[in-house]
Amino acid sequence: MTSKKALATPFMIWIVAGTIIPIGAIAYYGLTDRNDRFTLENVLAIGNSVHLQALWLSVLLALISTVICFLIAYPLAIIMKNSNFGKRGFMIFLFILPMWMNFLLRTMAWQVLLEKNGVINGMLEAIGLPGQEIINTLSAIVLGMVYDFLPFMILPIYNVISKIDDSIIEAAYDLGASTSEVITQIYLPLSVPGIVSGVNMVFIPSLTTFVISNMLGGGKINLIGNIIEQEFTVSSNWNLGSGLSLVMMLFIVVSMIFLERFDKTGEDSFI
Amino acid sequence: GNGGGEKVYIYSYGDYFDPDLIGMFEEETGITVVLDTYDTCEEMYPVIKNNSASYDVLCPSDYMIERLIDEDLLSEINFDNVPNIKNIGDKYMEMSKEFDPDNKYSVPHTFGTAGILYNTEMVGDTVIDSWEDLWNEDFSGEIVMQDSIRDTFMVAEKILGYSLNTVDEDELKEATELLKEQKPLVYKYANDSTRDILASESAAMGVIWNGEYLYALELNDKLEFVVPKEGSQLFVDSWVITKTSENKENAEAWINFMCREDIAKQNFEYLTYSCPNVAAQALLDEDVLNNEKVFLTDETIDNCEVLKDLGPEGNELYSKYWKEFKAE
Amino acid sequence: MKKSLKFIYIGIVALFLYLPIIALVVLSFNESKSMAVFSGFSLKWYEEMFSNRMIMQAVINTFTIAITASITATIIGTLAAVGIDGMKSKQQNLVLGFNNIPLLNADIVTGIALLLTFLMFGISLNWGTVYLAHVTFCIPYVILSVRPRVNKSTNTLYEAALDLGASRTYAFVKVVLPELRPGILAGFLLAFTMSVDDFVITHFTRGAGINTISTLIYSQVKVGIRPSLFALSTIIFVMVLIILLLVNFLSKRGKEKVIY
Amino acid sequence: MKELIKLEHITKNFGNLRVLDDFSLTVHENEFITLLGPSGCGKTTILRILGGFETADEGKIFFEEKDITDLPANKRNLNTVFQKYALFPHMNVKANIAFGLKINGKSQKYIDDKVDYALNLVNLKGFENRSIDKLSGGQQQRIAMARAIVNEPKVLLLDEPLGALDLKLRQEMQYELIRLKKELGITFIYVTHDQEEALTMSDKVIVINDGYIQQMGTPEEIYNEPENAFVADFIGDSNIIGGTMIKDRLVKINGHEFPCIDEGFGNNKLVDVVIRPEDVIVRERGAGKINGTVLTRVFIGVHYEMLIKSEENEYEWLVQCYEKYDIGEKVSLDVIPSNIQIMNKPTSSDEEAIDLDI
Amino acid sequence: MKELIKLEHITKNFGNLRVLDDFSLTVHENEFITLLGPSGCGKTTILRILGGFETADEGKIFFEEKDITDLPANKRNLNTVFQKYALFPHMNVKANIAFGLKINGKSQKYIDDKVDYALNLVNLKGFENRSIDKLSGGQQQRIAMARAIVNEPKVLLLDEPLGALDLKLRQEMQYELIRLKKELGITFIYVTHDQEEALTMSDKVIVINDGYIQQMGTPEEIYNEPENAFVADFIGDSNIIGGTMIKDRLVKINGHEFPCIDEGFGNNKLVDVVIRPEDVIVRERGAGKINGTVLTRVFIGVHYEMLIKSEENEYEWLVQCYEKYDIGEKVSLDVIPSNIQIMNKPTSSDEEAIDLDI
Ligand SMILES: Nc1ncnc2c1ncn2[C@@H]1O[C@H](COP(=O)(O)OP(=O)(O)OP(=O)(O)O)[C@@H](O)[C@H]1O
Ligand SMILES: Nc1ncnc2c1ncn2[C@@H]1O[C@H](COP(=O)(O)OP(=O)(O)OP(=O)(O)O)[C@@H](O)[C@H]1O
Ligand SMILES: [Mg+2]
Ligand SMILES: [Mg+2]
Repeated sequence: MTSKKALATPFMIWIVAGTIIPIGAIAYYGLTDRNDRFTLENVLAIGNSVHLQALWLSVLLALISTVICFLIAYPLAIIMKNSNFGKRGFMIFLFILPMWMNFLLRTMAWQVLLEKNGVINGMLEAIGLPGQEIINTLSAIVLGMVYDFLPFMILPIYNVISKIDDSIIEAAYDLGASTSEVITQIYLPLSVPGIVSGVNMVFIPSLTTFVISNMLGGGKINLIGNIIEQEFTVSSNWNLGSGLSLVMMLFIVVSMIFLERFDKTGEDSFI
Repeated sequence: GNGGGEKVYIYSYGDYFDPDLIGMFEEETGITVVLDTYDTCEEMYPVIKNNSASYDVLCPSDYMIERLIDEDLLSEINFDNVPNIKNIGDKYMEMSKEFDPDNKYSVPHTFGTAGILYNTEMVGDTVIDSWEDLWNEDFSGEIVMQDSIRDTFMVAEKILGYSLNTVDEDELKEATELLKEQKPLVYKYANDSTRDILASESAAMGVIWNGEYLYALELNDKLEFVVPKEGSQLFVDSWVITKTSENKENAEAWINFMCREDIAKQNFEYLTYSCPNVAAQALLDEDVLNNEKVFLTDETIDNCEVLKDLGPEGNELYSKYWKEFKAE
Repeated sequence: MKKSLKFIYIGIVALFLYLPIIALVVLSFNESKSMAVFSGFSLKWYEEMFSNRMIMQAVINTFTIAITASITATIIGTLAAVGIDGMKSKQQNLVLGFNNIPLLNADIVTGIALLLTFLMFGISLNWGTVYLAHVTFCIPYVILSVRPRVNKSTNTLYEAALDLGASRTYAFVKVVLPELRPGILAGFLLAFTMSVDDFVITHFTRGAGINTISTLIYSQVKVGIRPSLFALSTIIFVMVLIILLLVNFLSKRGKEKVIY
Repeated sequence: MKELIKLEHITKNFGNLRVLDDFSLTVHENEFITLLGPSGCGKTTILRILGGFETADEGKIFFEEKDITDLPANKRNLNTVFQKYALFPHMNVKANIAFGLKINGKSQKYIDDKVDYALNLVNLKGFENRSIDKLSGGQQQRIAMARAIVNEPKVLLLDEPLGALDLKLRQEMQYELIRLKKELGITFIYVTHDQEEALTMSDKVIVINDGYIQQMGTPEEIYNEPENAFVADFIGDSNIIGGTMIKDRLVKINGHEFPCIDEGFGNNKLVDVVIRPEDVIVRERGAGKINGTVLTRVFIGVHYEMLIKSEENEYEWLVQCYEKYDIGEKVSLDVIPSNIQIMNKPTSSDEEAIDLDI
Repeated sequence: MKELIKLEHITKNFGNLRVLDDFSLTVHENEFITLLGPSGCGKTTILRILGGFETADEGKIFFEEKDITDLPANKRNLNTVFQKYALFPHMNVKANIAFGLKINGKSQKYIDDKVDYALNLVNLKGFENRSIDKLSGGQQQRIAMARAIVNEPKVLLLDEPLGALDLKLRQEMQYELIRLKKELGITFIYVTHDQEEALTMSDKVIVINDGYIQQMGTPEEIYNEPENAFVADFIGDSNIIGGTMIKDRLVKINGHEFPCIDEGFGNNKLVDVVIRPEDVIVRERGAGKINGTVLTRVFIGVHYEMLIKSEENEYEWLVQCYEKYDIGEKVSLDVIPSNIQIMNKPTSSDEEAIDLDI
């Protein structure tokens, strides 16, 4: 039916106006200098040691938080799958609800909680443990990333895991597999699409955040996101900012390739 | 009521005047106020430069005003519409000439200086009177610095005895090294929240505007403020009107309103930043007026320097070293 | 895993997620303006919140943008989900690839890209630009939610309606749409949530005086957030909680599951 | 009987795959026609072309002598009962049935009466307000029928309407369908790959393979006189054995001569011989022509089914009978002449398919 | 035969629903046992309790006289073939079959050999590297069998393994399963709701309804001598008629007296009489006891099935025979004594179910 395809027309227009042209705009700014002359300088600026360092740190922190999110989310998803049906809806609800408290505020709340004389240290001291100096360090940023993006790991993984037929799991037990063998040999390979999309949903925002590092890093830590943001707001060098953004898009291309490989339909993955 | 849809778009530092004033202004004039705020002038600049959003009135700091004037982004104020300009002290109009040579573009809103706010109990016997005290390793992890290019570099430049407005790359490099050296000791680079951090005793000392002092004292009476002996930055934040303003008369009405003595007084009481409105000063308590941490002595003022715009190359240079220092 | 162990695990994760929220709720009742000290119970921030026009305006902006943008996105996305189903698989992959871009793209890059586009075309930033930006990043969520429901059975139902004499439009509206409803609803809610929660893209595309709750909060982050914003968030949070509970309760009675 | 539908030289390709090749078929008024064939042979495609959901690449369709080749689905005076019912899940039973009537702008009174009538017809009175997901498979099936029937189509197309039901229910519904067909007096074009179903229900069976018509006739004709090995094999478990036609009415199988009733194959021609399992007579050793040994035996409800291995040439005969023989028992087999069906051996695979043009 | 499995007094509730009530069963070595019953009667639940996927609320399970009631699934020496195969979709055929062997730490050589052997057994040699989604239903079925078999379980549990296949394939797989069972010599516990399947394949059939055993016996016993109306009706289309036992070996049906072979019901007692459709003999009018008129007739492949309405009391007899009678034709019906099956009328619904404890 050809008329069916026509229904996508508004969307196609929107893709052009809202995705393709803006990417073109970024490419234009990124590949020109202040005087509109073509240059690769802004893109190559990623090689500048300051930028490289920020990028390296960003990648590192994003990796760490992605791994932590995965380690938290995976067992949770399995537990959620196996809990009985009534509770299942409740649990998704439980993990989505926090998204309704503004994320800037939630992140900021960690400032309050982690402050040297803050709530958590207060509680630790009350039970006789030494206070922790987390705030304004890399750990605080990782914590913020894990906190903000954890639901984006939980949901896609849960989504895929919940669709694994119970009888497949039972078949594995039936053939003598122990629980850990079931997890490594059945659950894990079968939930790869969910993991890939969860990893994407956590890694990319972590990699490019500037808000979390601003709020929990005490202004001491510059991630690549902060640098791009500062080029736009503080330094007013939009060309450089765009050039660096173009570099960031490379990561997105990579993750799209991953998605393409593991999640052909695009159906199973998100929410 | 917003009679006839009259509006004025204001873009200022966050929490920089008493919000009640908006209601009063609207009541009196029938002009609706639309307020937007920024953290640093650097954040405001591209918005105005690209005219990506159209504001009428801004309240930037000295050096930024200079830059805006240079780049022809401001329009001259019609002082016929701002009769209350008379309330602003001559001394302050004189100061303004540093960045607005003919007093044509700006009307001062606040002025002040940066200093060190510290917790008398936590610093103990140590005398705090120099910027170098912020490099004291005894207070490692208890020092709060500003998180704003020019204000942060200022501290290092003052210690090194350079001008705040230096564009000498070697001098800047030196300052950067100094700041990097201090970085491990710093608890946090913050702006106005320095006040809260000190009030909660999460840190022992921090760089802050003298205008915050009174308010900080309310939260924690162990706090003390000093303007270091090396001298400091003198800032003047003034109202200006954008070139592209579509509501220029409303903007002038707003400025005029803010210059009225009762309004300026009310605002001072809310904000506690020194006000250049002499008519308002006259209405204040003696204690406050004589508190030299609030209303600086001439001696202090003379020891301070006003920030100047550095031009595109200068800005780029600062930006470059700022990133380098942050990347450490 | 033992049952109790499971509960402890879920409990710890939940605590981690809710701790900051609890802190915010508590602080919204704090007498003092400073977040550092709890100096006594007070409702004054709730009063201030209601009387502060900037906050109210931000609330209005947030929700008008979220509602209009997510409705627009839902319409475009739903049509697209059906339309994509009618494409050949190569074309489908291409279109879905583009659909993924705003999803995968860093918010900051999306925001900047849109900002640059608006400026290049001389569009002054205002409410409308935020709206357009939000529609852009909402559409992919709608498509992702609706597409799995567009399958063979919807196609058969559509044909069954034609078979019974319905026109194409009638069949689409009366048969296909209701069939897609759960997906559409989920997509709408997801888009709505994302829109309300968005900061970065709004930050780059908003015009003079167009604050949403997020940008208002961000503008106060460095200055020190006034607790009236905590009060606001607490109220929104509690309202959403109640609405979701009600929806779930009602739909359970109607035997239709809305997870979220 | 009047001609109602005529498919003429229909050809249909999906990409490189030719699903229908020059397919022609005439359906008369009030017939119960069944299209029978293995999965993938193109049955659904024929129905979809008839229903207007697929366009033929070549060929024409006539309905009461009018060319309807290009008429869209919603304008054709025939209704389809889909394989998985395709009931509208968000409407209740009544709204489902009334759907077509509403679209045609019938009055509420008319709709109410018609729905009542249809529910009565399918024995589901009182189900008006049930929601679809509260119905069993068989009930859904009947509602799908009712929904199609109320529009008073001249022809009802049914695509494996019973495929998803279990055995017991399937049998019940078969009776139901035959009854409905009789009461309504309309034409049914029925698709199935279940040979038993086809034989039970139809006036005329059309056996299709690879988009060609293999044979067409009454159930008895198809069952008793399959025209080629494909039909014989597909229609039921058969013993298909190579044989030699000695002369008219005499065929040699397994080295034994059997009288039969077929003529005209020529003398000493190689042929295929079809003998149904239930037509093989098992006798005590010596009392029949072919000697064999019982290999397996299962009880399948009504009778026993056995494999009996011929001692002469190892051929394993499939045999059904009421008596119980033990495994290993030595028996003899016989067949009466009228139960021997002779077929030409196909000389090429192309010839195997007989393209009928009626 | 040695006792292999013993279920003793198993009770299982789901919430308020009692699915199994004091259920006991003994399975001997090398039996092919079929659990047969309508949907929802608890068949799967029994298998799941045996497999260790569900725990019984009460009762004990013994395996070779050891109590395995609390042994987890992965420690039991029995394997399940799941209704929808439950093959691991991310592994190829070989990896699926090798799964259990790998887990048990067998050597690669042993695994290779075993997989080869199993594939050979299920006639799928050369399929090692196929991915699961490239297999047809029947092939998947066989792989599921192979996967279970390689572990050399003492018992194989099969939960409607053929339910998803179509008729033709189902029949083929039935033969395949019987063959496998014979070659392997292990115990099969087989679940189905298809009576034909149960009769065809099993050594012993256990008819279950509502969690109770209704009857247990060889297929012939179950079919020919159903112990109650439920079994009679469930096992095949039957004529179940109220009658009166005049005295031993004489029953009155439709007002006519018939000699029969049952005794011990007492004199003039009301009973249920079961007569299979194929056991009703159709004669010319006058040649039999009951007069009737042919109502409907369908050809169902092997024979004709007719409804014949008794003229005395309107009862509609279901009759199968090879001869063709026309609709409306007046005939007479007869039955030979050994084909008349007498059953007690249930006095309460509770008594209808016979709880066997073997
Ligand atoms: N839309 C399509 N695109 C490509 N190939 C198709 C399409 N529809 C059907 N086919 C192919 O055409 C052939 C005939 O399909 P059809 O559905 O008519 O078979 P069928 O006889 O109805 O089989 P079944 O009994 O399995 O329903 C099959 O090989 C099928 O794969
Ligand atoms: N996990 C469960 N929770 C609640 N009820 C259940 C559960 N599993 C089964 N039941 C109920 O127990 C009864 C018996 O179920 P079971 O699956 O054993 O039936 P079955 O005989 O296998 O039926 P079928 O032939 O349909 O597979 C049914 O009424 C079913 O609804
Ligand atoms: Mg088909
Ligand atoms: Mg079952």
